[in-house]
Amino acid sequence: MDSTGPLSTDGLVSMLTHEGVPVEHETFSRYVQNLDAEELRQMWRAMTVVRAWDLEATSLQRQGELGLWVQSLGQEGAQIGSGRALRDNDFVFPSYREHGVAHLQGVDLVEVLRIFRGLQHGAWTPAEHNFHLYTLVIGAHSLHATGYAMAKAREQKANPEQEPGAVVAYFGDGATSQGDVNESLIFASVYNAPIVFFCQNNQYAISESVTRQTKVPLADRGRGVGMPTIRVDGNDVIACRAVTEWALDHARSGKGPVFIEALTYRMGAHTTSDDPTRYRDKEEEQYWADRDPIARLDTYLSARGELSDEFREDVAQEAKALGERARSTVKSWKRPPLLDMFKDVYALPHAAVDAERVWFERFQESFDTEEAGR
Amino acid sequence: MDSTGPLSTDGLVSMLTHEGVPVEHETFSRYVQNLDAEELRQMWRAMTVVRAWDLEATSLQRQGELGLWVQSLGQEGAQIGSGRALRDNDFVFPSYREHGVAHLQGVDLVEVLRIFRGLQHGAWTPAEHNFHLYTLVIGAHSLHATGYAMAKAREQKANPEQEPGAVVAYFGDGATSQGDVNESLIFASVYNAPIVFFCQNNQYAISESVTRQTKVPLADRGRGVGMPTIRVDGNDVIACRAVTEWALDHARSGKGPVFIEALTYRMGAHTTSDDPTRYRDKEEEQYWADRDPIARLDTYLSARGELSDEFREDVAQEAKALGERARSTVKSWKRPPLLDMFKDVYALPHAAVDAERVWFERFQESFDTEEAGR
Amino acid sequence: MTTLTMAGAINAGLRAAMERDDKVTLMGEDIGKLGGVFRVTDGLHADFGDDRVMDSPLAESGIVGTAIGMAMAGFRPVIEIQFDGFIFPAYNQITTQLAKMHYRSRGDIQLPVVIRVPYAGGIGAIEHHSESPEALFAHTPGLRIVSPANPQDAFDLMQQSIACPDPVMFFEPKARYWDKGEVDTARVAAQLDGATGPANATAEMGKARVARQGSDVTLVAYGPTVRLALQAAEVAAEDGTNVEVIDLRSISPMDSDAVVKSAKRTGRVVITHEASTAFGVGAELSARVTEQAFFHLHAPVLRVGGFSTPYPGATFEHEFLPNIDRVLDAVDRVMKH
Amino acid sequence: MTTLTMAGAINAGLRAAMERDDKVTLMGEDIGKLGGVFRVTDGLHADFGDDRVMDSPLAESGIVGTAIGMAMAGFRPVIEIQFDGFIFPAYNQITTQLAKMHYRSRGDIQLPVVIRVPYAGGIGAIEHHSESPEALFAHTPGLRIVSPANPQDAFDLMQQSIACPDPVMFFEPKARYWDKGEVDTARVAAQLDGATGPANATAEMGKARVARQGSDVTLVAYGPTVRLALQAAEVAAEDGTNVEVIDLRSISPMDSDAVVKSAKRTGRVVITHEASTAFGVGAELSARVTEQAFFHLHAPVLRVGGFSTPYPGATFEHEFLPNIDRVLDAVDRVMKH
Ligand SMILES: Cc1ncc(C[n+]2csc(CCOP(=O)(O)OP(=O)(O)O)c2C)c(N)n1
Ligand SMILES: Cc1ncc(C[n+]2csc(CCOP(=O)(O)OP(=O)(O)O)c2C)c(N)n1
Ligand SMILES: [Mg+2]
Ligand SMILES: [Mg+2]
Repeated sequence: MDSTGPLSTDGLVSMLTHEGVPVEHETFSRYVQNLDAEELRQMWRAMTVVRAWDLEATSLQRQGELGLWVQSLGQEGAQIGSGRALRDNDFVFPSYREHGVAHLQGVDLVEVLRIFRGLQHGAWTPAEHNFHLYTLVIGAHSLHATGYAMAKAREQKANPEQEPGAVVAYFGDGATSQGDVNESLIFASVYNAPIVFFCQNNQYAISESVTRQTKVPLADRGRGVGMPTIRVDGNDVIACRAVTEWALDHARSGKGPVFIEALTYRMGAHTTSDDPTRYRDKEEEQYWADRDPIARLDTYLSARGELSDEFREDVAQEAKALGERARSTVKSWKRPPLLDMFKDVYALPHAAVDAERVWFERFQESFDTEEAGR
Repeated sequence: MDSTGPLSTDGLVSMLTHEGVPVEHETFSRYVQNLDAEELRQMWRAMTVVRAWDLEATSLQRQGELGLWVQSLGQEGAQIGSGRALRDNDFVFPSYREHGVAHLQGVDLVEVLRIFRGLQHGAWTPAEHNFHLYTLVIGAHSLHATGYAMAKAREQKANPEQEPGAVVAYFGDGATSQGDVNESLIFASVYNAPIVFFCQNNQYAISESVTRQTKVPLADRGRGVGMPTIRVDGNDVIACRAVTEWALDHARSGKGPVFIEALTYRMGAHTTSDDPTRYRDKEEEQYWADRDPIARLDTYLSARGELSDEFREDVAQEAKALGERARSTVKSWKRPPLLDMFKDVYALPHAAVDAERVWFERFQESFDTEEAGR
Repeated sequence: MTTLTMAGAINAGLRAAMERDDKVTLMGEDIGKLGGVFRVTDGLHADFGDDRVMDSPLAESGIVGTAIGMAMAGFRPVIEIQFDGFIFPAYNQITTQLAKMHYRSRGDIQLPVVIRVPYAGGIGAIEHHSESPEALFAHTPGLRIVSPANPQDAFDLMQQSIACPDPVMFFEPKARYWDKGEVDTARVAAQLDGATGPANATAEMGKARVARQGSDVTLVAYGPTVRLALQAAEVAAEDGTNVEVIDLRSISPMDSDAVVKSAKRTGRVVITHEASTAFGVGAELSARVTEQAFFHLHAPVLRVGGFSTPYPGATFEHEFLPNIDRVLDAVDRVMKH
Repeated sequence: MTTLTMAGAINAGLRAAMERDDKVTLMGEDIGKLGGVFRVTDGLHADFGDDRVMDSPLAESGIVGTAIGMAMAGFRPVIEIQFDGFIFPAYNQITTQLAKMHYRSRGDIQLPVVIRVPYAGGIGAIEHHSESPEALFAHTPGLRIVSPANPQDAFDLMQQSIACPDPVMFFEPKARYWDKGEVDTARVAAQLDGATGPANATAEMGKARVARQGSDVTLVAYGPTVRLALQAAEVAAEDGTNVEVIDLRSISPMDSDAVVKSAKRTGRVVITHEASTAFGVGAELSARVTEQAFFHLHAPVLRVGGFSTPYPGATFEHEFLPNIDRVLDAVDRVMKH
């Protein structure tokens, strides 16, 4: 690979080679030196469950139970690594592919399917999980995250005794081209907001290679506004955890924003509507399959005898149960009452919506009456 | 001054100290080594005429002949230095303050006043001067410039025998925060467009100090997308010329875009509607008055006996004549026919505009008829 | 009662809201030391400091986007867009995020963001500084849109908008900034006290106002054209035509009931706004009035607005904008039936 | 005559224009190797290469903004916005630059840019993928806006739009992409030959089409609702109501003359579009028809559109969108008078 381009591995923080061999990192190793085997197993568990989940949801889509599914396949290292660095006072703004982080934040993944079954646009209460809704307009949420972080800084200034928190904004390689993402870096930097920009460079924006968004590593975008930047091997869950711990510490302690680029790979299609055979080849897919984030932690833990069959079985059961619950639950969802369509456009009454709801209600009734009259 | 912030003088390319003493620059001096005294005098002339012009237009505004004037006062070094580096095949996209560059490109500055007298929005034919119209929506033109450069690259690929040209996009420090400017850097870099981004950091966006746009030198924005960046003393006309020559060469020869930040100072108000006493102090203004771009070239040339009284007089006459022509011309402009309002909304007929024009014509005639009938 | 200009009334309304609730935070370009290019925020930075009155980077999408984030975290941002013509970089944030978040979150997330926009023409400005983009927002459910026409409404609507849990676009007719009027500064404060204050305020915000009573023609205006409508009514009165002037005050919701009620009495309706007539607010009002009062109308609803051209050079603005001649012409035309 | 889907017809129209003029250049997200998410540009990258079919960075403002620059330099960019809901980041470039450049430059600068937008609903998609934002552009002078309803119009309008010297927004009803129809591929080519080709093409682009003749009610539709209108007309015919269906084809200019002419015959008008009724295209048409045919109307003009809510979850879309029941209800209501 080119040593200066967006896929360069120069300066990539790595702590576990793709063969599962641990490596020390001068700056960041100390952020993970206290992780015991149990914690590593929990990361393995989360990655494994989320992957199984992803395949389950994909097959639900194939069976026609979902209109669409967006896979996180292959990005479990970046998501679980960064997600496990979060603390109670942190708040996450995901894009739409962060099922791994959602899971860690306690969002019920089954509920997420309501979105993809076309029942509603949001499917959890952000404040309950410190996890904002998925945002489909690329990059738009990066500004919300920045504003939220600006507010957090003000809150903390007003209540210095409070445990500080930070914000993490997730977005993809494609998103870095949007004006909004660039503006969010600028605002965050100028207002010294406690935010970590976590860019999962999965090398594709649908069909477009990351080379359509940049000629240099995406982490340089952070340099353009003078914020610390880190490039990390996104398929190395331990390294992702370490750099995110560092970045969150940095942000929480009032030192301002950090930009992290996690170099990973979208192992699946963009969504279930996509056909990657049109734009990439098997060799490339194989190259990255050999760098699977779960496999390498598996190798590492297995080599140390830390993944018992019992534990594996337990995790497999958890995944299976989740899948079964998904299948039965999804099919049980009824279409909500039609009048729900008019709910929550505004927090308080609005004449136009109200008038239309009333009209619609009568209109629907007229059919019932007609039918009754027959 | 802070050595890392946006006003740091670290790495600022300079060839003439503010006392008018020449300094060598390792990389860039050779781009101006062939400038003879005559050429330097021409730069002095242009700066001097444009400054006089600016004061004249300001006073026309004060007298009520113009609705508004936007001064270029203090930025003559950056504008004339960069502008004199342009060749016939280059094309400029200005913001709204580049009267100096307009003058060099052969735009009649008197005509420019039509805009500020409220007669029309554009006042010259861009293709005649390789100088696009002023764009008032901050940053929007940076994308036009990039697209124009992309087109130029294609043309040159198709006609390799043609003399290559490049594009220069001018914008201010404030503009660097706009999504559009950031997207233009990205597009230019990804498509390797022959364009030079020339940012005049005049330290203010209306009342806001540049520290509201960035914590680091603005030139770093270029680094964020991996393009060569240069910071230059914007009040040093020779250095501005040198770096722009270099950058245009770079762009014209197919090596891609360059970002130049010229550190200068807006010596006047933002516009004639502005009141800088609300947000900055006399000391600061004095500090920069001592670094006046014209004075330093004047000192340099005078010390070498290159500015004769006769030449000065000649330039003064040119400026005076321009001012006089402005005064008499502006007052002679008649309000255009009212129907002009409906012209050029579309290149070809459009039913809505046509119907309204016809209605309006009849409506106006009805008054004439009424009056005639009295 | 005190006498205030409209700019002064907005300033006072902002100040009152900031004193009432320390989550009210202003953000925008040049609103700090400069007090905004129209001085509407004059003195607020000095009194409330950097954290409450924030000069922002020059990026409208950034302003709206970060205001959304701040609102999610419990703040009540009031942001200024410097001029009408510069709101478009923020259009995506307003249309896809601000307007839809409450719906998307099924009521979990309220975004009490107020977007102040000095708008409309008549001040002899250069391009982009005289536009009336309100219709470009009115089609998007989830936003409320108001536009005051006098200092009292400016003062009241500002505080009501800030108290409202929904996003509000607050269009300020810049040519009227210096118009003076008597302002009762106590009434809204009383309204906002108590648990149902915001609900009452929001309901009131959506109501039109009869600015002048009349029986022959209903002349509807809002923001900058209300003064024009009142002037036209005076002139028409001299010719014996009794014009009722309705100031809409709110564009979303639009109080078409008030107009329909009046139309049923007068049988004739004229609407005037500065925005281009075609696809403007008047189109919707015309359609609704016709739907609901068709059999009471003596004449078709007429519209008097800007032409279907970009806002022209200032030298043309008197003729481009609805002016008294054009309004009276429309009044004459409906009176013919 | 050949049989094509609408997507295929647009593809063929693009190809024909690219063959005709090598300045025609496509740009957008995923339009290259992938052929666009709807495969509308399928095969064009393979045949015309990287320089004519350009995958762009993921930034809509950048796409429109650089297309403007390319057009200034003599190119004819045809750009794709991936979905309706993602056009808003480009709103500033479209509204303040693309639409106004010709006026600003007093005719010196033509911007023959075509913006293709797959739009409207009915495909069971997630948020932002089913919207109808056309009214948000129709209020801005300087843009032309068309929307084909069948393969023939798609093929013709595409080439006419590219030949037109003004910017054109080309709204493609995505739910109709797979509808098939007969297409005459020769007529437009002949029209475009000769010096006045673009002028003729532009004039034709702005014209409505009578999709079905009738005498009782004028039912107006465009893009995705034309098929619905025709279906409703069939059902109404069974009840003895003779519905004339007009396919507007163009929204700017809007051929209201054609509608007024029909309305003067039928005395009854119903308009249907997917966009929210309030402040939509139907409002303008209703207002114009009423202004111009008031004394011929037996009933008020009625509108059947989306509701004043954000586009809801797909499970609701059949009821959110105008459907045959709602259209027939409106037809019944106007027939009561
Ligand atoms: C503003 C906007 N434009 C276009 C789209 C359509 N779209 C959806 S996902 C996507 C690619 C995103 O790529 P990236 O940011 O790398 O994220 P990834 O999907 O790879 O996680 C595009 C173009 C969109 N959702 N929003
Ligand atoms: C999109 C947009 N927002 C706001 C404005 C109002 N405005 C005009 S000039 C200006 C400041 C520009 O600062 P800078 O880019 O530094 O250029 P300078 O005026 O200093 O040359 C602002 C905010 C505008 N013209 N366009
Ligand atoms: Mg990606
Ligand atoms: Mg500046």
